[in-house]
Amino acid sequence: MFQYIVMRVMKGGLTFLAAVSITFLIVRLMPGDPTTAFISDSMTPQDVQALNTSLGLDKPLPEQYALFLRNLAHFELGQSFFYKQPVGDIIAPRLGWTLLLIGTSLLITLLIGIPLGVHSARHKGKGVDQAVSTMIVLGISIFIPLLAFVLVYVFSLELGLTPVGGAFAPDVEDSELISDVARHMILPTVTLVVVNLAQIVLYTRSSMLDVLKEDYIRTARAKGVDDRGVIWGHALRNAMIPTVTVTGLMLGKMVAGAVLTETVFSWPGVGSMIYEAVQKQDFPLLQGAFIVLAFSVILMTLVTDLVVAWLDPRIKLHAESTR
Amino acid sequence: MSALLEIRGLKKYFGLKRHLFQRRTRFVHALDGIDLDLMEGETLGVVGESGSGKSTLGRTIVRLEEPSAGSIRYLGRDVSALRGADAQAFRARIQMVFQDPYASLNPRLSVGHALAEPMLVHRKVAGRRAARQAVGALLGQVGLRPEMASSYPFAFSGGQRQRIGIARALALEPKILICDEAVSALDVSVQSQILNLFNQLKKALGLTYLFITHDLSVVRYVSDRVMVMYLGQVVELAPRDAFFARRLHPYTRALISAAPLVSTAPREARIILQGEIPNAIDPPSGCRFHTRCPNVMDACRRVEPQLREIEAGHHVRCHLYAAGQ
Amino acid sequence: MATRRSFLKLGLAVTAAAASGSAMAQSKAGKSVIFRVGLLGDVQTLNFWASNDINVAVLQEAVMPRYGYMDADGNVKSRLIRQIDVKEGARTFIVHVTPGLKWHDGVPFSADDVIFTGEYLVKHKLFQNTRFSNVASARKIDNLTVEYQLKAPQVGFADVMLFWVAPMPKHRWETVADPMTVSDDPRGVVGLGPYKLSEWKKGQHYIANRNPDWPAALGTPAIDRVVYRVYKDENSIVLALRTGEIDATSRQFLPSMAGQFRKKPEFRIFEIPSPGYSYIGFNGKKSEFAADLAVRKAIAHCVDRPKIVKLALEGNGVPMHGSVSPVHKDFVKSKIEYPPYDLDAAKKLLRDAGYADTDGDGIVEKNGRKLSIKMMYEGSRNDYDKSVRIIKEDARKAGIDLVLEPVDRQVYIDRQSKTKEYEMLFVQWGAIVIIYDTFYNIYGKDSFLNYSGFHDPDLEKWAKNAKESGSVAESVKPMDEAQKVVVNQIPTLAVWVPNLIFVNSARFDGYLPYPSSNNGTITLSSLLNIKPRK
Amino acid sequence: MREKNFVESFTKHRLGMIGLAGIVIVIALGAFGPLIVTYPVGYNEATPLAAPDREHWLGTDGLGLGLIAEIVWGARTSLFISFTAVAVATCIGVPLGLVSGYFKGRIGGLIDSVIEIAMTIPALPLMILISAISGPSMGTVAVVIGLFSWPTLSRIVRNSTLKLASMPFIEAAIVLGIPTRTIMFKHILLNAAGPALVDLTIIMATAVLTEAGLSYLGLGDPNAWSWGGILQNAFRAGQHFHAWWLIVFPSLAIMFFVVSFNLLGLGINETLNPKRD
Repeated sequence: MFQYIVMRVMKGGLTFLAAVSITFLIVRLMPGDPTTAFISDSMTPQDVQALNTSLGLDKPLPEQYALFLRNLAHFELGQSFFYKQPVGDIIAPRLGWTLLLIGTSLLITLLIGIPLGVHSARHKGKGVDQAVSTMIVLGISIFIPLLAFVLVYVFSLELGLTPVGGAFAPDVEDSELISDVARHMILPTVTLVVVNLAQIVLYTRSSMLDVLKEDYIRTARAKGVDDRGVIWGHALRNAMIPTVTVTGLMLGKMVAGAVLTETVFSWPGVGSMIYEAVQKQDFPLLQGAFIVLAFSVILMTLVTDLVVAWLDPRIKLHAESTR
Repeated sequence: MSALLEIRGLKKYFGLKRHLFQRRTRFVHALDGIDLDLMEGETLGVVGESGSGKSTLGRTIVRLEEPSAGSIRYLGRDVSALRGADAQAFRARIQMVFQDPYASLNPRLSVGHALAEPMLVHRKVAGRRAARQAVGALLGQVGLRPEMASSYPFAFSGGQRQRIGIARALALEPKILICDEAVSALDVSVQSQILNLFNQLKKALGLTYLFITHDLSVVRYVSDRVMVMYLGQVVELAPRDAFFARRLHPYTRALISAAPLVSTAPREARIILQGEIPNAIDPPSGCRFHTRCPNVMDACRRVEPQLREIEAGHHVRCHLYAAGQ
Repeated sequence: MATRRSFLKLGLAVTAAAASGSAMAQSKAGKSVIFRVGLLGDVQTLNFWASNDINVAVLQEAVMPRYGYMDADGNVKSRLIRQIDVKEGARTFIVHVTPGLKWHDGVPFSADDVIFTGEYLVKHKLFQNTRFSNVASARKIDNLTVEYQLKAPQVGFADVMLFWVAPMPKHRWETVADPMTVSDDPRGVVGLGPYKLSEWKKGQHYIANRNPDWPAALGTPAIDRVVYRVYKDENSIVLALRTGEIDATSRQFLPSMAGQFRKKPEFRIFEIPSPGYSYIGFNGKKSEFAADLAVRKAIAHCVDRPKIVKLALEGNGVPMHGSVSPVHKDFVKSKIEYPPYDLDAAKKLLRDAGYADTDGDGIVEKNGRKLSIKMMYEGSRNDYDKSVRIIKEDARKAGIDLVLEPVDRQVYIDRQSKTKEYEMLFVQWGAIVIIYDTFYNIYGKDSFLNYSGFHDPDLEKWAKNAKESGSVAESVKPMDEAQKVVVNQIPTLAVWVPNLIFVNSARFDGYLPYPSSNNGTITLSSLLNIKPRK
Repeated sequence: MREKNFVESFTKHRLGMIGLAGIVIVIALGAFGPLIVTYPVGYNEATPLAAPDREHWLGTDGLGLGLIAEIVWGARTSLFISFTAVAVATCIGVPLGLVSGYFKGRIGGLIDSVIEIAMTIPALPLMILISAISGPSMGTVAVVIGLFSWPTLSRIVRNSTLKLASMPFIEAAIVLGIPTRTIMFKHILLNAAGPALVDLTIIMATAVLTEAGLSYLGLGDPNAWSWGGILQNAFRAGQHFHAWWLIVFPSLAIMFFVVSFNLLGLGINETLNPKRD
């Protein structure tokens, strides 16, 4: 198990290195002058000179790369064009909000999705199952801004139940902060849950179907363990494995959903910041946002993989597999 | 009769996946020093339990596996040294018939396509029309109708599919046919039809067979010589009649007694082998069979016996038949 | 620093309901009167003098207002300055500071601050610095009085200073070497207005509480706190207004968008003629075609103003045929107008200038180069977007290819005023208040609003004459001459004057929608006057 | 391998056929629609923001242009984007999947790691970065979407290839001396095509959603009509409050397209793997 963790962490590090290297290459190798991505229209020649030195733009590519990695190791992500502040300082407080939103949505998605998937697997081919299938197709077909707009229109505008946007009201008392944040989170969370639910249900359902076919489940049923016990006790633990694995792989997509959702709901996270950075052509901020998001996703994927390892005894014995 | 194929000291080890903190790679000894001459025109039956290495032997000969050590010579030329066009030519000389008639045909290729493709690749025929004719002839040869060429594998029964598999192997006009459990997946009634087909083809085309099977009755029916393998080694090799009459090695005896229908000898006590075939990663010391042998002796545990010719053409690997006994 | 706290604060509240030291704890939300304002996008900086960002201007009204303001009749009035005396044929101006004003840190506002402001703006080339370009000397007479001597007469000097300039606290800024780099003074924001900026979370909100030191003589506001909330997109703002999350926004509405608020008793709609107008600017330094008078004239023939007003403004504005807005009645009597909409005339002009369509794609060429010009504009403005698309279509019919370049506001500002990286632009002046003074700022050589650096000696001469008139009546004649040059040379091409529509919550009464700028109803005068409705 | 006739079985899958019909409609719209409605260009003074009526079936936008023409021409864009994305993803994903599945050893492991890394990296922020730097253009958007769609396809092809490579019919082909290239790109690919096809439909559906998302963020091509672009124009102008047709119809078009492709994928998947116990 220990060596599995070591391997997995090494792989995560490698993935992160690949992600930042891609960013480095994209910015440097794009057609046109790569330096323009870092030079804002409002910079003076002195600013540009200072930037050239700090990024090594006048040096050969490998040296620039080394410099880039060194800056990264010191958490130096550059200077935002618009805010004229270090990118890290702008992103740091926003990252928490994004993780809060994604984490909550993920938790709710799993809490709804897994039982729904199990239920639909148990009643395969029946009305419930078909309704779930239809929901899955619709779920992965939704355009987030539209869904968000409809939600706001109905719940905020017509019914007046939820706030339109933001994370909390500006003049809220500290003691009411948590409930206020919760109120603001409802619609963005619902949006993300709706678009991500389909995947979880789909995977739980199909892995549950596979597990239910396996011998030991039949044996357990034959032994007279009651159906409920078989499903929730034996089968679910095994069915969870692909579900958790796919959760890890979904994180990247959840981030994509978060960019659009946060934008529509003015959620003060990294996603809405990306939208602003696009508008303002703030490339250092965009690059920083990507690096931070990539890091978060890789870290969370690592965690889900470790959860899978914990759920799946086979991985602990991973080393001994023959060809 | 001359040796078409000479195998000397053939070894095949499979490396186990090594994990992070393990120093040494460990190996499965699938073939551990095989010496064998395959004579032109003969049918050599290879028997053994699963895990004995008999399938690996066949797969190594057709180069599905690269040997770890030793040599395979075809008509005196070292096969492993062949490259490019020579290797292609060798491919054509030795073909294989697979066990599972369902899995050995590509479900997405029509029968005609599957048969024509190798001929076109090896330029046995010029152009599609000639290929179509050749396919028709091949199908006829294995007892199928030429118009079946346009059908896909799913339309055929198991026996028919095996005939197609044989036809495909024959497409390149090989000298040697390796049959790896070629009939064991078929119904008994179909088995004999296919075995008869093999015998007919042998006569008509002058083929040489290496017939790998666990089924002694099949071996008895088709073979000229019989070879028994245990844990990657040859333990007995003899002409068919001598083999069934004398069965020198204790393992051979156990095998035959476990298949009573094959035995023509008077009823004798069935020899039940103790335990399972040992792990081929760390084979037992001395005689590999000593852990299960009813006749085990002290020497068996320490000294590895050699394959010896006890009488003309009858080789056996056992301390019971040590020199001077 | 406030930014870093924003998420931490949540965690803090979770672990222990520790009372934060912020000002919000002082007054209980339920009892105080709160006015909420929606901002589109973040406030660029809290250094008010280093930005001409629209959101900065909105915040400034409450926290750091300008010396004066414009009343409902379009006259400039004083506030932080009590009075300005004009002497010696508009060469000497005596400025009397309003007594009793204190900076938010308690230091009294004095003549020193007034003098410092002008000198500092000029020294560091901050925005509005050219308002002082004609100043020869500034002398302190006493603690509340300053005397300005001008190099040449300038009748508009007083109004311009009152309307455009906000004073700087000398004691805070005299030590700052490079003000352009300061965005968020760690010592806090010190203003002079009736509200103090007490708490802010960048990208989320800004809170201003009432300043108890604000002199009652200038009006005591009924609102205890102004909350500015940042929204990421225009629709969120509209929604927030509809749900009552905010009471007002600085954003102007097109009629179709304002329509949803009409006939609803919870809202009040104000329609104000704008003191600004939209125009096309040419940058001859970046495009050989924009430098060609024939091309500029041809493009002028392609602008169908009534049609653009109808489609782009949804009829909510007036076509502007000359170079002075019809708002300034005294200066448009001579009807000096740009070339009229006439596509055939445009084609003929181009033909005569040697342009011809040789490859049959409908776009003319000269010397092997296609007549193609890039037109930059602020992409989030729907009225701009539609206007340029209509002009592009008509220009295309005349054989001119206008390539649209929608950009973000900030990018737009940088490229227009700093790097000058544009060939043509479409934009709207927020407010042209004192036209006879401003004309020189727009067309004078090296003037700060002359972004493209266009220079014509006659125009320069007449505009300067107009600015340096001893009286308004004297300036009419040189203005007419200057206008003639503009419509002939076309350095800029005016298109329309909008009506501004603002929507406010009817929870409050007493909005004073002065045509002051784009701030709409969120002017200081309004803030001092509005009260919750009973 | 339950081969039976795939086409025949598929035609019995109701949802799959509905999806196929939907796609045929979109393709027909993209191919023949432009023969009926002219390219929406310029402005129409007479009818800005007209609600749907007899003359303007789907209403008009702020410049008086017919929405129906914009949607028809937008269908072309959506088709262009999704087919380009699929082509790019296929060109990268299929060979990588085949090679990594077929050569199990070091090369396979290496490619598999690359696939896994590519799957983990959050694609949308990276796409935004690329589009923002390179400037908005339909071609860039299409290629970028394709560049980030291949990993799942690769993984699926790899998994099929891993299973297929040890199948006796592949070994038979090796013994018969069929060149490795032919084995991979014909013998294996023919059998791996089914699951890959399912993923291709998903890629096409996702591509259209992604384009709409990028357009919504202001990274679409301002010089081409796309459904996402129409929506973005309407949202930007705040017209969705009073001109509902500007939101409803392009959204319906996106949903129709995406649901059609997803249904097709569902149909193919269930026809290939009938899980009827």
